[in-house]
Amino acid sequence: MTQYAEGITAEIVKEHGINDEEYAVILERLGRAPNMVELGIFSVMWSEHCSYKSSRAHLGKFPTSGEKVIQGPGENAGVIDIGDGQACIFKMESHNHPSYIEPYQGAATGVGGILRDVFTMGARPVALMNALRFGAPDHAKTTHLVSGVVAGIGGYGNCVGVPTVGGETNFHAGYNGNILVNAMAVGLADTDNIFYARGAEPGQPIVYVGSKTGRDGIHGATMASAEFDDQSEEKRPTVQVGDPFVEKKLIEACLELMATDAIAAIQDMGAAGLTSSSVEMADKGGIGIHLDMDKVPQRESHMTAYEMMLSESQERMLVIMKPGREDVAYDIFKKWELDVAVIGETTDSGRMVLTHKGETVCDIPVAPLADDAPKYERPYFPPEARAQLNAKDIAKPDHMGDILLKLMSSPDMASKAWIWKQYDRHVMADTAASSEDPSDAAIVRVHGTKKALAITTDCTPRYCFADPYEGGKQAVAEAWRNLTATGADPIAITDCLNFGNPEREEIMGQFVGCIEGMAEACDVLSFPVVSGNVSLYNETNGVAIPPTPAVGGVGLIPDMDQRAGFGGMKEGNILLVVGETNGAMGASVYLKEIEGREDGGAPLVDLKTEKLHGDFVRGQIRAGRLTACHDLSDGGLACGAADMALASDCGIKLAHEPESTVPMHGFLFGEDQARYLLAAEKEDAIAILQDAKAEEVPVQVVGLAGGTAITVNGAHPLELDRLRAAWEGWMPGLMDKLVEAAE
Amino acid sequence: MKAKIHVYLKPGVLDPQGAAVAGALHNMGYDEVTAARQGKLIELDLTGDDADTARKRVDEMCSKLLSNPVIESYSIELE
Amino acid sequence: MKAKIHVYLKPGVLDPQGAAVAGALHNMGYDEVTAARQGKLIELDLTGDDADTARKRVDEMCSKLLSNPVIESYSIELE
Amino acid sequence: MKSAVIVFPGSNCDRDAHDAIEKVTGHKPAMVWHQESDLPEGTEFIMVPGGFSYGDYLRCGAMASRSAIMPAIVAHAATGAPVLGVCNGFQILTESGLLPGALMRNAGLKFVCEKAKLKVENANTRFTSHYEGGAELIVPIAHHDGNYFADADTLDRIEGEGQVVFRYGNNPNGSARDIAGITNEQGNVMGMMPHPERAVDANHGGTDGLKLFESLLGSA
Ligand SMILES: Nc1ncnc2c1ncn2[C@@H]1O[C@H](COP(=O)(O)OP(=O)(O)O)[C@@H](O)[C@H]1O
Ligand SMILES: [Mg+2]
Repeated sequence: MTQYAEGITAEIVKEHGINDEEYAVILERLGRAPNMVELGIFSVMWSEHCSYKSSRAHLGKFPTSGEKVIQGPGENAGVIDIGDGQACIFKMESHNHPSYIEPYQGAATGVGGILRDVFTMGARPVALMNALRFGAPDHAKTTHLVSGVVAGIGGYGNCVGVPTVGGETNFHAGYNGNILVNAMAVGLADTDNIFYARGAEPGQPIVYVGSKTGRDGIHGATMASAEFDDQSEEKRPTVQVGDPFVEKKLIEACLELMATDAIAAIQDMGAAGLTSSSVEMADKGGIGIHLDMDKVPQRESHMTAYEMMLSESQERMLVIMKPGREDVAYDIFKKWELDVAVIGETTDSGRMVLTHKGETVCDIPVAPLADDAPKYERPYFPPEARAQLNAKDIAKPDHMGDILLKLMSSPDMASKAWIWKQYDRHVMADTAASSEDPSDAAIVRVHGTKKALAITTDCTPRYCFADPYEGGKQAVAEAWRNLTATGADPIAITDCLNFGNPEREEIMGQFVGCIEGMAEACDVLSFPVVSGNVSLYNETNGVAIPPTPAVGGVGLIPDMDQRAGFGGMKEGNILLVVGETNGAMGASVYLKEIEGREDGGAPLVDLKTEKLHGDFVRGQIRAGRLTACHDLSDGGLACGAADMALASDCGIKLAHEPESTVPMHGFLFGEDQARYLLAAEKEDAIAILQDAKAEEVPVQVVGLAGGTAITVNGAHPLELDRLRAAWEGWMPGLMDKLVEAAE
Repeated sequence: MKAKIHVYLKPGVLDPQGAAVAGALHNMGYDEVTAARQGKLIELDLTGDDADTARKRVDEMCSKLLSNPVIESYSIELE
Repeated sequence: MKAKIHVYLKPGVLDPQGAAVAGALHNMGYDEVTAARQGKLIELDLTGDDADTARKRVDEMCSKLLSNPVIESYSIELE
Repeated sequence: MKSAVIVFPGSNCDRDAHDAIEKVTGHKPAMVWHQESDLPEGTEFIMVPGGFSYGDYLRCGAMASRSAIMPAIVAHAATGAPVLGVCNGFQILTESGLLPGALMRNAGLKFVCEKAKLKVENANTRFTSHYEGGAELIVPIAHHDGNYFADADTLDRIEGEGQVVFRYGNNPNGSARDIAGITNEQGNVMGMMPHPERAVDANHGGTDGLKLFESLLGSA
C-alpha cells in the first residue's frame, strides 16, 4: 500500500492534526492512501472538537436521563419536558479561540452557532445567556477583548431578536492568553414536533439552505483544538464573519418548513460545516450520502471540493427531505430570500461519495469517520488535596464596612451593567427577570402561559482549581440553588467544559475530577445533563486556564405568581440564613481580594444538605412567606446582604453573636455552601423557624432590615449610597480607559 | 493636511452589508448591479505639513486603531 | 463597470463616530489630528458599458436608497 | 379598530406588537408581509414594529422604507389614519419621509437597553390622550441608532407645533432636545424609540405603555 497519495506528504498529514497511529487507521480503513479532500474530512471529523477523542471516555459518567428528559446528549441540543405538550430545548457552547483572535466576530458567530443548534431541533429560541471569563483587568488586552466580545454578543443576539437575559463574568490572570466565551441558547417547541439529525433513509434529496459557502474558517475546527502559541496571529484569516440578519431569516424559514411534514432529518452546519453535518446525518441514519459539489451555492469563484467541505461559513443548514417535497423548501426559502439547492441524495452504500466537475473526489465509508473516531484514555493524576482554611486561621480585619465595600467593587463582584446594557433583554416581551433584576436566575415566561423558565449559568473556577471534584460539585449545586432561589423546580443542565491541554496529566486530572464531582451532584440533585460541549487546549505557551466547567441550568416555575427575587425586602423584615455558617475561607473572594491569597481548599458541598435546604426554601417561596430570597455564594452573607440591600433600597442591620465560635469575618464573608438569605415579615419569620425546626433545617436569624446602611452589631457602617457608587462604578471605570474607534 | 482613509473588507471576507445592499437594489429593479461592497471612509484633518511624516503616522493610526487587521485592509490618500 | 460612491454627513450634522475616532486618536497621543469624519464607501459592480446611463442610474440609486438627504451627501466615481 | 402590523424579514418585535394590540382591542391585527403592495381591506391603524428590518445594514430602516408595502402605508397616512412606528419602525418612518429628521448612531456608540424615563410632552394626540400631560413613564428602550437629529429650524418648528410627544428624562443616546417621540404635522403619524409594547403586562415590570394603545384603540 502506498503511504501517501499524490501531492500529500507526511508534513501535510501532520498539519491536519492527524498523528501516525491515526493515519495508519485511515490507511487500513480505506485500503489505500486518502486524497486531499478525504484527508481534510478525516482531519475535521477526528479533531478534538468534533470527535471528543480525549473526553468521551469520561463524559459517560454523567447521569443523562430522568423523568423529564426527552433527549439527552447526542443530538444538537438537549430536550426536556415542561408539561402541557411543551418542551424546552437548550445547549451551551464555547467560542473561545475565535473570540480571542477577533472578539467581535468570534463572539457573534458563537451566538449564531448555538442558536442554530437549538432551532435545528424545531425550537423557537427564546433566551440567550453568556458565561465570560477574561484575563486580569489590568492586562493589556483585557478591555479590548471585553469590549469586542460584548459588542459581538449584543450585535448578533439583538439583531436576531432573541433576548440575552443573563450570564456571568469573571476576571482572572489565568485567562490572560485564553479568554472563555461560552454562550447558551434556550428554545421552546411542542413535544410532538421535535426534529432530529437521525431519521434519514436512502433515496432522499439533500437540500442545502441559508448563506452561500465561502472560504471562511477553513480549518476552524482543527484550530479550535490546537494549543495557542506566539504564531497564532497567522491563523487569523480563518475567523468567520456572521450575518445575524440571515440567521433571523433562517430561523423563520426553518420554523416554517418544520410546520410542514416534509423533513426527514435536519442538521445545522457548525464546526466543519458541510462535512460534519452530512456525516452526522448519514451516520445516525445508517446510510450513505452522495453530494454533487457543483451544486453547492458558492460565494467565491474557483472553490475546490476541499474548501467547500471544510468551510465554516455561517448561517447554513442541511435538510434531508422526504422525496418529492423539495418544492416546499424552495417556496419557503425563496420567500425569505435565502439560498436553497438540492446538492445530493442519500444512498444505501454506507459511503460518503463526493463528485466535483465530473470527477469523484471522495469515496470513503461513513462509519469510521464517526463511530471509529479515535478515543483516548489519557493518563491523569488528581491534583494534590489542599487543606480547608477557616476564618479562625486568618487575621480579623478592623472595619467590616470597608471590607464589604472592597469586595463589592472587586472585579468579579462589581455590577456588570456595562455589559448587559448592551444586550436587548426584553425583545419577545416574555422576560420577567434578566440581568438587571434582583433574581438569582433569569426568568422567561413560556409565551401565552403562566409558566416560566428559570435559567442560570454558573461555575466558580477558583474552587475548581483548588479542588476539581468539590468545584465540579459546587458548579452544579450553585446552578441548582440559583434556580431554587427563584422558586423554580430545577430540571436539567447543559455544560461547557473548558480546560487546558488534556495530554498533560494534571490537566486531565482536573478534567476527570470536575466531571466526577458534577456527575455526583447531578445524580443526587436529580439534575441530569442533557447537552454540552468540551473545549480543551485552552493554553498559551504551556500555561493552562483555571479549570472552568460552566454549567447552564434550566428550571420551571409552574406559576409566575409564586416566585421570589431579592429586591422586595422591607423595613422591619427579619433576615434569616438557611444553612450552617462555619467560616469557610479557602479559595474565597475574601482571601483573594483582602489577603491577596488564592490558597486553601474549596468549600465542601454536602449534596444531601443542599437538597434538603433548597427544597425547604422553595416550599417557603411557594407558601408566599418571603419578601426576598437570595442564594449565598461569592463573598458570603455580607455580599448577599449587600445585593439585597441595594436591590431593595433598604439598609440591613446584621447581628453577629459575640460568643459564636465563628469569628465575625467568617460569619460575614465565609463561603459555606447550601445557604440562602431570606427576608420575611415577623409573623412569617416565626412560621419559617417553626417549619425549619420540624424539618430539621438549620435556620438562624441574622439581622433586621432598616436604615440606609449595612451595619454589624450596630457598628462598621457602610452607607448604601457609597456602596452603590463603588459597585456600579468599577466596570465603567475600567472600560473608560479603553481607546477604541467606532465600528 | 487631510488624510482620506478607505477601510474595506479583505477579499473573501463575508460582507453582509454589501450583500444586503445588492439585494435591496435588485428588489428596486436595478438589475445591472451584480455585486456591492461596503467600506468605511475616514477623513482626518492634520496639522503639520510634512507628507512623509504624516503618511507614516496615519499608517500607524490605521493599523493600531482605524482598521481591524483580521478582516480589513486599508488605503491612505493625502491631500 | 464599477461605481464608487462616497456617502458623507452634511456639514453641521453631528458625527458621533467621527468624534469618537478623533477622541481615541488623541488619547493615543496623535495630537496632530484636529478633526475626524466618518463616511461610507459603497462599491457597485455594474453590467453595461455606457457611462452616461450608468451615472444616471447610480445617481438615482443614491438619492433613492444609498444616502439619506436629511443628513447625507454623496459623490460618484465611475471606473 | 382594524389594525395591521407590517412584517419585514428582520422585524423582531412584530409578535410583541401583535400581542399588545390584541390585548387592548381584543382583536388580532393582520400581519402584513413587506412584499405585499396592498393593506387588508378596511385597515384603520398601522403599526410598524421594531427589529432590524433588513439587518439595519446601510442605514437603519433605509431598505425597509423602499419596500413594496411602503407606498400603501404612505397613501394610508395621507388619509389621516393613524400610523405608529416603534424603534426600527420610527427609523423606517423617518427614512420614508413620513416623519421629519433622522435617527443616527447613539452618541455613546454602544447599543443601549434600559428602562428609560419618559415625559409625556403632548397629551393631546390620538396616541397619548389617556395620559396626563407631563406624566412620567418608564418604558424600555433597546437600540443602537436612536439619536434623533433634525436641523435647528425643523426642531423649532416641531416643538412649536406640539409634534414632540415624548422626551427622555435622562437622555440615553444624544437625541436633540431629549426627543424620544414625535408626530407628523397632522398628528396622525407617530414615531418613538421606546417600546410601549414591552410595557403592557405586570410581568414586563411595568404597564406604562398600555395607555398609548388605549388612547389609540380604545379598550376592548
Ligand atoms: N456576561 C453577562 N451577561 C449578562 N448578564 C450578566 C453577565 N455577567 C453578569 N451578569 C448579570 O449580573 C448579575 C450578577 O451576576 P453574578 O454576580 O454572577 O450573580 P450571582 O453570583 O448572584 O449568581 C446577574 O443578573 C447576571 O445575569
Ligand atoms: Mg450565581
